[in-house]
Amino acid sequence: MNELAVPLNHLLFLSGLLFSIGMLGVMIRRNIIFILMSIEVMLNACALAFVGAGAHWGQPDGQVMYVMILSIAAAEVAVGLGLVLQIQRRFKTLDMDQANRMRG
Amino acid sequence: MLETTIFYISAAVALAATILAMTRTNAIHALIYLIVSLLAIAVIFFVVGAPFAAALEVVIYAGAIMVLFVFVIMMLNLGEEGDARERKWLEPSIWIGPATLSVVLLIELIFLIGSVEGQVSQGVVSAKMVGISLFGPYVLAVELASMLLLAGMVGAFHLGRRLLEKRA
Amino acid sequence: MVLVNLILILLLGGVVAAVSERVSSTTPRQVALLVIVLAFLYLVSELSGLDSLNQLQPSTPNDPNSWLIHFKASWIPAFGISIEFALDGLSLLMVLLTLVLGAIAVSASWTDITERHGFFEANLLWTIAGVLGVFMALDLFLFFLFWEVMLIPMYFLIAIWGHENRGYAAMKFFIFTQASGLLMLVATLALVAVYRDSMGHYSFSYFDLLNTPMAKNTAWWLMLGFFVAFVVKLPGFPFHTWLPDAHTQAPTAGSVILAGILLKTGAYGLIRFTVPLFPDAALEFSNVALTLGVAGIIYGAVLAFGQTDFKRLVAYSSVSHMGFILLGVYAWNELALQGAVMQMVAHGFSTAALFMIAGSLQERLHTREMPKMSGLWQSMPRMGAMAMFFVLASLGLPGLGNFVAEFLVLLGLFQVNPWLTVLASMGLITGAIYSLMLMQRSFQGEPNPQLETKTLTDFGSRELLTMAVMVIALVVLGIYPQPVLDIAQMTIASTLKFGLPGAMP
Amino acid sequence: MTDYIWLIPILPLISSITLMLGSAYLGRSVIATLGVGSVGLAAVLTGALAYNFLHAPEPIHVVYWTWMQVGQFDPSIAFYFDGLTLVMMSVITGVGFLIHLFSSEFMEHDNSYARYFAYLNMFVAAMLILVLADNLLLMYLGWEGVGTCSYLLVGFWYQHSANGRAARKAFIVTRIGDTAMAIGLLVLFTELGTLNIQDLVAAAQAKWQVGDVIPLLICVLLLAGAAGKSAQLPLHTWLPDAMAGPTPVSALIHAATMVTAGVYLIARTHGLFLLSPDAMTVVAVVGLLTSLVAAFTALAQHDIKRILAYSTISQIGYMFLALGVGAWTAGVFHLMTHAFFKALLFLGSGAIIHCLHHEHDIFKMGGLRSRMPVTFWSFLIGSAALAALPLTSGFFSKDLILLQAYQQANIGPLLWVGGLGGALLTAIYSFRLVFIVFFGHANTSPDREIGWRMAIPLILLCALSLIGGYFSLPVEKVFPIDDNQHPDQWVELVSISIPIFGVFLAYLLFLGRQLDPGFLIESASGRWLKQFWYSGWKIDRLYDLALVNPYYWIATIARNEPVDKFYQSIVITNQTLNAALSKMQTGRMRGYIVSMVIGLIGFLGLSLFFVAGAV
Repeated sequence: MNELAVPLNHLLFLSGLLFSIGMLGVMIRRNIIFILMSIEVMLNACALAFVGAGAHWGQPDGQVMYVMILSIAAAEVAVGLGLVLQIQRRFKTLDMDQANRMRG
Repeated sequence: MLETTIFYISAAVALAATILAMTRTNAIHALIYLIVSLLAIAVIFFVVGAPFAAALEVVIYAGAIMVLFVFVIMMLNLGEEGDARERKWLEPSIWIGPATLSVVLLIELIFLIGSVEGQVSQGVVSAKMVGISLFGPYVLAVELASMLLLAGMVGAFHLGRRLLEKRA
Repeated sequence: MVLVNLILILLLGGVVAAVSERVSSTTPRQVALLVIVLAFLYLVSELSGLDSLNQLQPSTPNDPNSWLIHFKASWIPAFGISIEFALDGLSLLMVLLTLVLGAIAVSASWTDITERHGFFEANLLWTIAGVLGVFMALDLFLFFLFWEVMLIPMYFLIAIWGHENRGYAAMKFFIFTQASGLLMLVATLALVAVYRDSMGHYSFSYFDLLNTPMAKNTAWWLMLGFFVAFVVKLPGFPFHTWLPDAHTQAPTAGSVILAGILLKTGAYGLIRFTVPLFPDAALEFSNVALTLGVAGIIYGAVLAFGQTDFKRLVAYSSVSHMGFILLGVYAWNELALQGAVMQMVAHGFSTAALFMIAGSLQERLHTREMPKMSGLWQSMPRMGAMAMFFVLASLGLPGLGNFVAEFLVLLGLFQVNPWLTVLASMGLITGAIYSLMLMQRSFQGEPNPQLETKTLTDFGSRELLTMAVMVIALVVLGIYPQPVLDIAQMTIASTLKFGLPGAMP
Repeated sequence: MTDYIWLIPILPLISSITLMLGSAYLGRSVIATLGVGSVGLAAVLTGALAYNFLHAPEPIHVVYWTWMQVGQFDPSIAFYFDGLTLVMMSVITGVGFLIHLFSSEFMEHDNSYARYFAYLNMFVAAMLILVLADNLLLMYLGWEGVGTCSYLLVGFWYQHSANGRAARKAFIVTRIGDTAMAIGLLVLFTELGTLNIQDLVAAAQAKWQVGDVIPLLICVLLLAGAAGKSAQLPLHTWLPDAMAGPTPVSALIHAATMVTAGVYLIARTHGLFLLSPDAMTVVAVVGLLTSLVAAFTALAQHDIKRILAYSTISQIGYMFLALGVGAWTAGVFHLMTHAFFKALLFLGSGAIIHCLHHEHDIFKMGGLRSRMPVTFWSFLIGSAALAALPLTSGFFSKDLILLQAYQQANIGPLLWVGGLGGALLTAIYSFRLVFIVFFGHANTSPDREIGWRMAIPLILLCALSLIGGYFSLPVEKVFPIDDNQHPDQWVELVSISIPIFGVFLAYLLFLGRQLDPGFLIESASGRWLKQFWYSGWKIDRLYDLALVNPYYWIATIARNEPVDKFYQSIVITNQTLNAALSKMQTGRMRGYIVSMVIGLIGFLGLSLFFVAGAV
């Protein structure tokens, strides 16, 4: 596979694109489930950048970071989905614009 | 060369699947596209010489985490009216502003990334190397990750349990 | 070790009092009284063993061995912080006053606390422990520690058991004293840094820091830091505004402790630290301080006259009386300092008694508003007579302690600044005006028909006994103050020489 | 021999404390016995002391303990006893005893019998300490002590707020004088290093020349104290109001003893005043003006006690006049005779008030001559002495004052003429009182005649008022001897005849009605003048406008703590900022995310900018 000829910046472009799309999703969606999904996309984009950079140097550190991101994503999803259930129960909606009890 | 081609194809699939996932009104459909996107990225991982990461991507991301989403969506039982509502929420007037911001950010990113030189691959980084690294210099990070997972577990349990008790 | 034990007795006593509520709701107050009496007896028995007390040698500030008791143990040697307690004449007087008024405070709230008895008495004891620490600690770090220790239980006393507007009052009290305490902390640290620069090692010990050489400008700013901290506590005009609220809202015991003892820590700090540590800067500053003192006397008196709330009136009278202390300290001669110390003791008793009367009235009438009182002498002659006595004491009737204090202050001040003395002596007139008004509005005048006079109970024997202690104390201070003067002289004679070298007679 | 001197003030003090503590447990007869007996015993002891002293007239100085000792400042609790002290003590314990006896009947039906005697005994004790003190600080103790007792007794019937107001006024107005006196003490100690009266006078005479400024300052300050206590201009306004107290209190405190404390103070420190002739002139002028102003005011009053109060002010004015012209002995002599006859008059008025259901207005009395003979005769004798009719005690003392005033170096004749005017007015108003109250037709009828406990003091005081003028005071060693020649015969003659003329005038005006001043009184200016005099020359009004109201006003506007406004402004600033910033917390998650993204773009932009800059 040594002949793989992908410039690193292409991979990073992909990662940036995915990140932007995920971020756009977080911004435009009101449903918390979609927001969570968008966050997954963003995390994944970051992970891609890490792995790509790690591959570039031929070092395992990028994948180590990937494992870390993975565990963060897992923990976040576990808690986040728990919260989704609570929000649905409390507010009878998943619309985050309605769940604004923290306003000052 | 083959790998290069596979990379670009997978990248296109990942992008397309992600965009579709982000724009669906039905949560399950969105989720399926998201899984596709994740699988495409797994392929990229494999191509760039990170088979361990690719395996994890498939097993944990696409396998475990997305299944969690599926369960929750099933529990919420959103139904048809949810679809309609989502559609209403996706008016252009709503997404134009954020989209502009995203584009600006993307342009900035591209500017920053554009200066990066070099190729991706220097060869396969095997699971063994990752393991040595994880339990060598990064052992503290592993501990931290384990704490984080524990906290996530406790939190999820706490939130879920209260829900169940109240229901009962 | 005696002094450490003394503080430990009170701290542990507080814990015991808190726990003892499990026995019954009346146990904590008995425990508290017992603990204070025990501490008092312990101190007295230890003191009676000291030869130096009988000779009353002046203690020199730079020689700890000349003090009555000195204790020093290493704590954080890297920064020169140690556990250093010492007792000289001034501290001894203040410690005794604290313990006596502590017992009085317990007695004053014997019945008016209805909930969380144990925690209440514990806070009371911890406050007292903190105050004792302040009066005895001679390591500036330790001093600051105790400064905070006395603050927090007091905050709880006001915030938990206070009256209708307690949250506001407690917060105000806390912010004022905390902010000023931080100034002091900064000044202390800077002082130690200056000391390190010239001596090469850290020390927080009072005895070391006394001789720190420093630039004039530095001394000025550091002095100001200490001054503000202590004047806020005193409280001197214009930093007094926390006092009326805190006093008014505090439970009776809280007011007694606050007025009787906590205010004195400010005066003590001025005498012990501000002037001796920065003699030149203090001298330069003395005209400002004296003016503030006079302003406080008159301002407090005028505002006291304008109040309708019994406790608020007494609180403003404290502001007025504390002005005399400020004058006494900054006149900085033997007469005036003796007067200031005397005022600390006498004011402790007279105001504590008035607050206790205010508390008793509130307990019986459920109001502190004087327009709702009037003519209470009719139904409560004993309380009226006591109120009359302490009102007369507070307006400076000769033969009672406050007069000795005020006259000595004026006499000392006259030698320094005659015109300010004339202004300050206006306080004698304005003091009479508000004091008599207090008496008129509450106890004299036509009995208020709206108060069901029959249900009002006069002072019982517990209250009378408490009052009697203070009456006797004030009378003795008034006609034979010499023992107190002699004990205070131990400190004053030496501090005087130390303070302003050759600056004043 | 004189070991028991401390007993004299202590006895009433002990009795007072006993009465305070035991008020709830003691019977009325016990209370009366204690209250009256302790003062009686003190009087007996004073008599014994007097006996000793007259045989061996040496001053006695007893030091009990050092009150406080701070550096140079070491006033003692110590008594100094000489002829002047003896005169004062005799008046205090003697007249005091009679008034106590009178009170025991007068106050018999009062609920607070014990409290009354406790205060009254306390007063006697404080007054004795005042006159016995060997230093000015101890004197100041007594000085404030009597002021306090006066406050307590004027406000004795505390249920009426008017009494409370009068009591407060008395205390605060005298306190103004007291404060001046306290400042005087500060000056004295700072200058001379002692407050012991004898040492102080000696030191002053050694240090200063006659006419120096500092003695003048000191004397003026002491005079201010004396004027406050003795109700002299401009601090006299409290005394008429102080009549709100029980009448025996007025007799004891506001006629016989406390108000003469100022006279005592000046007489006691006459060594200082001699150093400052200007101060003495001020004393004389203050005294004369006071006596005239008060006499005019007395002429227009209706209330029997207010008439007597103004007459007291006026008579003390005479004493000040005497002191001011250096007639020390005459001043003290008048103090003593005045104590006799004014106590008599007050007790007499007390008897009237007692028997007439607390009636104070003289125009509602009348014709009491036959119904209350004892009272009538005592009032007549008292008035005669007050008017200084020949052979009464008042005659001797007042005559002495007028003659010596005439001889004053600078403005002597002027003082004399003023004094004569005062004497004329005194005769008129005192007999106006007698004629209106005891003659004419009866408007009310007394419901009882007085009992023996009220009669005996009246009779004894009658006797003293008559023969008091023949006493010779044992004060020749205290005061410098006057070596004035006797003035011309005509001066004496005029001085004697003026009071007689005054009584005659009063007869014509108020009894015989041969002279009808109606047209004068009814004219506009006459009415205004009457109102002006009646209100005490509007001095109260003046003080209200100049001092009292502004003080109230300031206290009212300052009530809500102006200084705190500053701290409040800090609080308000914080709260406003808090409100403004918390508005940004909309609770909308997407909003937060958008703002985060904007921040991100900003930061990336910044880093881009710097990267570009670096390149």
